[in-house]
Amino acid sequence: MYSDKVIDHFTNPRNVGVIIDADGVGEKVSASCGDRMKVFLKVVDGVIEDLKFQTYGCGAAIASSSMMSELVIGKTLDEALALTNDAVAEALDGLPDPKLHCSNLAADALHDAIKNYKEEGA
Amino acid sequence: MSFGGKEVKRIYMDNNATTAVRSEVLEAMLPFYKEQFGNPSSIHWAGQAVSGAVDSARGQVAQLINCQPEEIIFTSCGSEGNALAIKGSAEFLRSKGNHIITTAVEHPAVLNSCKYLEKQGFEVTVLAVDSEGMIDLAELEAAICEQTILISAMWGNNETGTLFPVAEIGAIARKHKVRFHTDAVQAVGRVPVDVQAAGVDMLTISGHKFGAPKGVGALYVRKGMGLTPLFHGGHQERNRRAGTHNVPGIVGLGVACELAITDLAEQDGRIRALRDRLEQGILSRIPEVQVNGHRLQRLPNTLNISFAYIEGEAILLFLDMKGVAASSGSACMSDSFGQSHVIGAMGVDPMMANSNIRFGLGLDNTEEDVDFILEILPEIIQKLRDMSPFYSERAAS
Amino acid sequence: MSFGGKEVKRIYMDNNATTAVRSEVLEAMLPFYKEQFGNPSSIHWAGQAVSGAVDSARGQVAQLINCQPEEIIFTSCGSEGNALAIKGSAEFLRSKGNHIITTAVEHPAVLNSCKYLEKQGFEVTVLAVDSEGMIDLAELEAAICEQTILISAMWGNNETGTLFPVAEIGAIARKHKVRFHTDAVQAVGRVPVDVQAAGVDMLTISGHKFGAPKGVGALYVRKGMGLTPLFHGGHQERNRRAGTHNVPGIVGLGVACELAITDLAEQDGRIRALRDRLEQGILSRIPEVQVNGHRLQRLPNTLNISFAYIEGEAILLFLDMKGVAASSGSACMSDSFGQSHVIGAMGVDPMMANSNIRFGLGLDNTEEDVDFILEILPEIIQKLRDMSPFYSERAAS
Ligand SMILES: Cc1ncc(COP(=O)(O)O)c(C=O)c1O
Ligand SMILES: Cc1ncc(COP(=O)(O)O)c(C=O)c1O
Ligand code: FES
Ligand code: FES
Repeated sequence: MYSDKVIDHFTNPRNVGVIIDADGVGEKVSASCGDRMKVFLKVVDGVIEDLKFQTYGCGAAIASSSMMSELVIGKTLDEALALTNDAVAEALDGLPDPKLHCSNLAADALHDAIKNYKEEGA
Repeated sequence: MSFGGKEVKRIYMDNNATTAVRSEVLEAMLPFYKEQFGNPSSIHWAGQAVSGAVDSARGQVAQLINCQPEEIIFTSCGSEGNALAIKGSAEFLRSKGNHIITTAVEHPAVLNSCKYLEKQGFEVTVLAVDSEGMIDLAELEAAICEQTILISAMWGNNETGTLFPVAEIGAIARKHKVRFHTDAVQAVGRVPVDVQAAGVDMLTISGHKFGAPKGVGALYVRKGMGLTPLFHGGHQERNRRAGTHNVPGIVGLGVACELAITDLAEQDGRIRALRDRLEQGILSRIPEVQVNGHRLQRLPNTLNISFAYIEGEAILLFLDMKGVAASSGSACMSDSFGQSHVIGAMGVDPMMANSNIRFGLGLDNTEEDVDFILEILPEIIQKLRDMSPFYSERAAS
Repeated sequence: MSFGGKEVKRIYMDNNATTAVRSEVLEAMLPFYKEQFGNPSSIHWAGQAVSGAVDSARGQVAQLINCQPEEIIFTSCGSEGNALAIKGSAEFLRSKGNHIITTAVEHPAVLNSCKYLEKQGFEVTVLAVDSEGMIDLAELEAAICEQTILISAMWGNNETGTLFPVAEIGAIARKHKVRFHTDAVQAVGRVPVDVQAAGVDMLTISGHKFGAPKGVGALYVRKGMGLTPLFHGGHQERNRRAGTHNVPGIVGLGVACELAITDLAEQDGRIRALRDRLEQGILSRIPEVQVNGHRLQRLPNTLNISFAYIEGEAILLFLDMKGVAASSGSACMSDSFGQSHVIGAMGVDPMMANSNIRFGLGLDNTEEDVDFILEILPEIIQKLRDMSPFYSERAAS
């Protein structure tokens, strides 16, 4: 059902955790399933230097969170804002149709964290 | 099976979703594919060689549930049985009334048949359940009106194992002269099922839930109860279900029913003990868990248990990687979003509702299997809790 | 088999009633009973191991009839497929119209589904057939009106083997934007079936008519065509047919479809030649016989033939005693009283109509089988004629 990549990221999720003094914190709750993700950002010179996440969700949600963290650490905020849920799903070698929505959780929580960072920074 | 090169032991604990076909069952079926392959409706040697086999199987099914052979209609699955019982009765009895009573925790095959009938102008009362998944008999009786033609209430719940008080429901139905159907797909082969003692008028059986193959089931219909068929055509099953008989499947169902008669003791004894060991073991090893369903009135093989702060599918995946097959309520992938309607109807706290895992034990399970799960589960739960925002927030608070 | 102590050779020539499961089919099915027994809807190893098998089988069925895999709905038999297609379409399209066109020679699964719909307020036009069992296309087109939502006309007739001009019917249906269902239960595996070339919107398949087991079938439904389901509940088959998949049966159906692709040449060649040898042999050896059905547009394996002055069941019994399994029209014992509706619709002289015998040849039949029948049949017929008052009266006159 799930690709090897999904299973890998689900079993050994990268960057799980909390950043106590995060520069930006974002959150998303899925309307369709109630699953929830929290993202913590450390930003230096407009670049995401560190990111941690917590996810309450299914296998696809956890793997998407992990993959998202790998995709954006070291990227600029603008690059991170351009990250779509499709890109996350693609990087995982795809998700089963009924699980596509789970990748939204990661992209949306990330974008929320960046928005909050920018608002607080401003 | 291997994950990352490591061989893992396979433990199947999803017997409420489906079971392996039993050796005795398969052996009995095999001659009916290539050698005795005739159509039992044919009058020649090829047909006559198998028509006796269909008759015997009918007798075996009838004996398990204590009815007459001619009260058994062979079907292709539990969903067909439920659709035939509910839609077939509703259509047949339409001139008598248009009201149907069912419960909030029925299988979708029942609930969606009722929803279909609502669109056809029937009225459906869906009885609520309490936190243990039990209906209120007074509420049931109060729901019966002049127009009531059918009560459909399951024998054993597929998600929680909760057993309805079928005999009491039967008595109420009889008192008010309302037809009573019960979906006994999970009960048959696991607990004693006697249609006379329970006062049941129609009862659904699905073979693959107790060692017969997929693709065969049966519907008991009390003598004299009319039914509009779903399949029209040939005269099979006394004009109530057209279609060439699935002879090997029917033979297999018969044998599974015969085996079930003697296996009931093992279900009530060894399987129940294993289930209780699993339940007690989890409760003693893992904090903040909750057993769903009725503690006493429950299928002996079923444990439905929730783990706070985490999500069920993730638990299942980790279990799967360790070779353990369990499920979260329904076997349906598409049902895995959001919360189970059964757990929802019981008013379970959403934090608990999304993490319910169903262990459905079977004849093949051993104490070792249970102990292996007890060994690996605490770590899995902790790993997922460590990832969950709810858990750290709770710990922090 | 022995009668009165004498061993007799068994010749099975009732392949239109049902067929033996082919060795390759059974072999492919066997792993799915005890080893790969999971529910394909389950997400764990036991489920995932089999969901691929269901997908492959869907592809194999689709390839045989030239459609997309997702256009295949797995069912339990031909009768279910016909009921789902006809009742499911009628209900779904009710707001568009209430008129259905079918033919007088359809299988009872079709005719009785239509009769059921008549009681629900639908209008049904039943097209007549000529003496060869053929419909008149002009009559079909003339029957179409504003209210027409469905044409159901079979591909190959189960009693006579007559093949309807499916592509022409499809063209008329398309021209008038009417949905076209065809019962291809007898055609699939015997003649090339291409739903695109034939312009068919829905097509019924039954596994046990061509080497797959009893208890499995398929319904092709063209993409975009809505259908009200018969079984409600789980999300199987894209919500069009609930119920746990009959995995071994589905796997077997897939393999039978794959084998059928290459077997069509044998059907058109060797089987047709055997059938023609049987037909010519009977015609040349026995006087006052009549072949029923279309001489050219006919299933290659089917011979329906009548013997004046005598009754069909008696012929069948004598054949049976010699080890030959054939039938008289329908496999249904209860249908054997009185005259077949197919033969009746063709206006066959009642003296001939009551004695029609159907030989349905199959892959296992040999020239020896045919010659054996040609050897014993004249004697059987003469013996019965010698008993018949009609024969002596005729001989006297
Ligand atoms: C033309 C035709 N349609 C439908 C059926 C019904 O198929 P089944 O017996 O698989 O339900 C048959 C077989 O009896 C048939 O010959
Ligand atoms: C209680 C109950 N009813 C009905 C069904 C449907 O049975 P089947 O899958 O054989 O159609 C199931 C199994 O999923 C069940 O557990
Ligand atoms: S099901 Fe909720 S995120 Fe996957
Ligand atoms: S006398 Fe037996 S069927 Fe007519």
